Amino acid sequence: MITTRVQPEAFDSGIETAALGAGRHDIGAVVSFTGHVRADAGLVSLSLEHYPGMTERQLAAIAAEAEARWPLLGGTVIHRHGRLLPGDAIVLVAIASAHRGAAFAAAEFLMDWLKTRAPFWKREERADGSTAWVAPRTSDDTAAARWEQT
Amino acid sequence: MITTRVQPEAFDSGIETAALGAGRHDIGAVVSFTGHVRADAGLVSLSLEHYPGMTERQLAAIAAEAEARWPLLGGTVIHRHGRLLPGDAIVLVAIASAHRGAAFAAAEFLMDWLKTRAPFWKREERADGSTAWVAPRTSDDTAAARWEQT
Amino acid sequence: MQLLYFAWVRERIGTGGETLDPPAGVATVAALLDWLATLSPGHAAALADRGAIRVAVDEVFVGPDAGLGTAREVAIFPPVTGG
Amino acid sequence: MQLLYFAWVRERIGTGGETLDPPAGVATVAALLDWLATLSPGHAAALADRGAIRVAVDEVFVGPDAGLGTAREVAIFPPVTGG
Repeated sequence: MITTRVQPEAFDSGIETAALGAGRHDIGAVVSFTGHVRADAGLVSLSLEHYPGMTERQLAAIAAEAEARWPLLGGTVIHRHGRLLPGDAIVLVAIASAHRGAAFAAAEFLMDWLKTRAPFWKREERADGSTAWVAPRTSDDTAAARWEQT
Repeated sequence: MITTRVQPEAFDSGIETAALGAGRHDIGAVVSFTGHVRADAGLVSLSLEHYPGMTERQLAAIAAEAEARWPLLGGTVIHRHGRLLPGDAIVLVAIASAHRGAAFAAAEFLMDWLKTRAPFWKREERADGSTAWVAPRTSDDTAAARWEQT
Repeated sequence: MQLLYFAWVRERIGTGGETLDPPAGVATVAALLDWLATLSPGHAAALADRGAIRVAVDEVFVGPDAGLGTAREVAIFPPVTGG
Repeated sequence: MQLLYFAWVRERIGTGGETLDPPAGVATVAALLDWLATLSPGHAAALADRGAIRVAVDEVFVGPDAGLGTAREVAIFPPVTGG
């Protein structure tokens, strides 16, 4: 029910999100999250490497987990790879549900798990010509840990 | 910085949301919430009455509160009034920030406060010709209470 | 004083608003509601369940103990259900 | 066994992958990393900080104690940073 895609191509968050609700009268809430490349500290480009095969498998597993946890009525997850420029959209998570609580929670959950469990790696290219692999953020691990079931 | 609008006209969530990030390189996260009319239990239409003047004032106050609580880089809140049909969008909250945590939190906060502090009233028209004013939901009060500062 | 009524309060009173001059002793929101309820059967029906009544004075939500002071506009309505 | 390397692990080893036949005694992920680190200075540099190394066996994340069993594909990489 949640569609997942891994692609180098750009996507249109508005069109993807609107498609979830088209012709439906049971959806009361649509939440979408779009992540963009920020031009922090002289960033020129961001290149995303991924693990073909496992990436698709992990995205499908994360989506299935969200569907098991919340009563959802549709969803789309798109994650780009390749070279992106400041302002470009990297990732979309759009979720439809009858009520807003489930839609917000599932969208946040998917983003937190994408950040910590999907095999993507970001390399920054800076204005001085240097490149550096992005280090994982502790705050992402903390955010993901919220969803651990005890 | 957060624009608020109260209007009878339809809006396009995708266009409104995309406008927040256009030409910006400092925005890393855009969260949008769109609320739609659900056709529960034979609902034919939903009419929203509001308190002109106070509605605009309350929306501006709620938006200012969100800006004070989180580091936001833009936002749009649109709430419709008048007669709406199943599937129609009622409300949009779109928020831009550097990071996803602030964007998700501010969007949820704005929706919770809109539900409990903006002077709108919904009347349902049903297939049997009857009409009924929608009763407030306890869950909305509970959600709004999350944000009370102690 | 300008009174405004919304949703089923408006329907039960039968008008969206009226201009009234409350007696001098009516100094709080609760006292105003008590006085309004005496004006007609419609007013009485609209205001019978005080737990379901909310009030804004000059576009600001207030509780029943709030003073009316120099209020120009008092709006009376059920709990809000927007969003 | 098909080895895959990503991000700076790939860069330090100097290839995105290689087919290797570990010795019979190499039965766990930790033992595999120990053995790989002996293959070249690049392998040693890539695997020096084991706390910064993550492993997937046949596309499933595993810890250092995981057995290799009949693994066909082992991927070695830094902590992920997508999203």
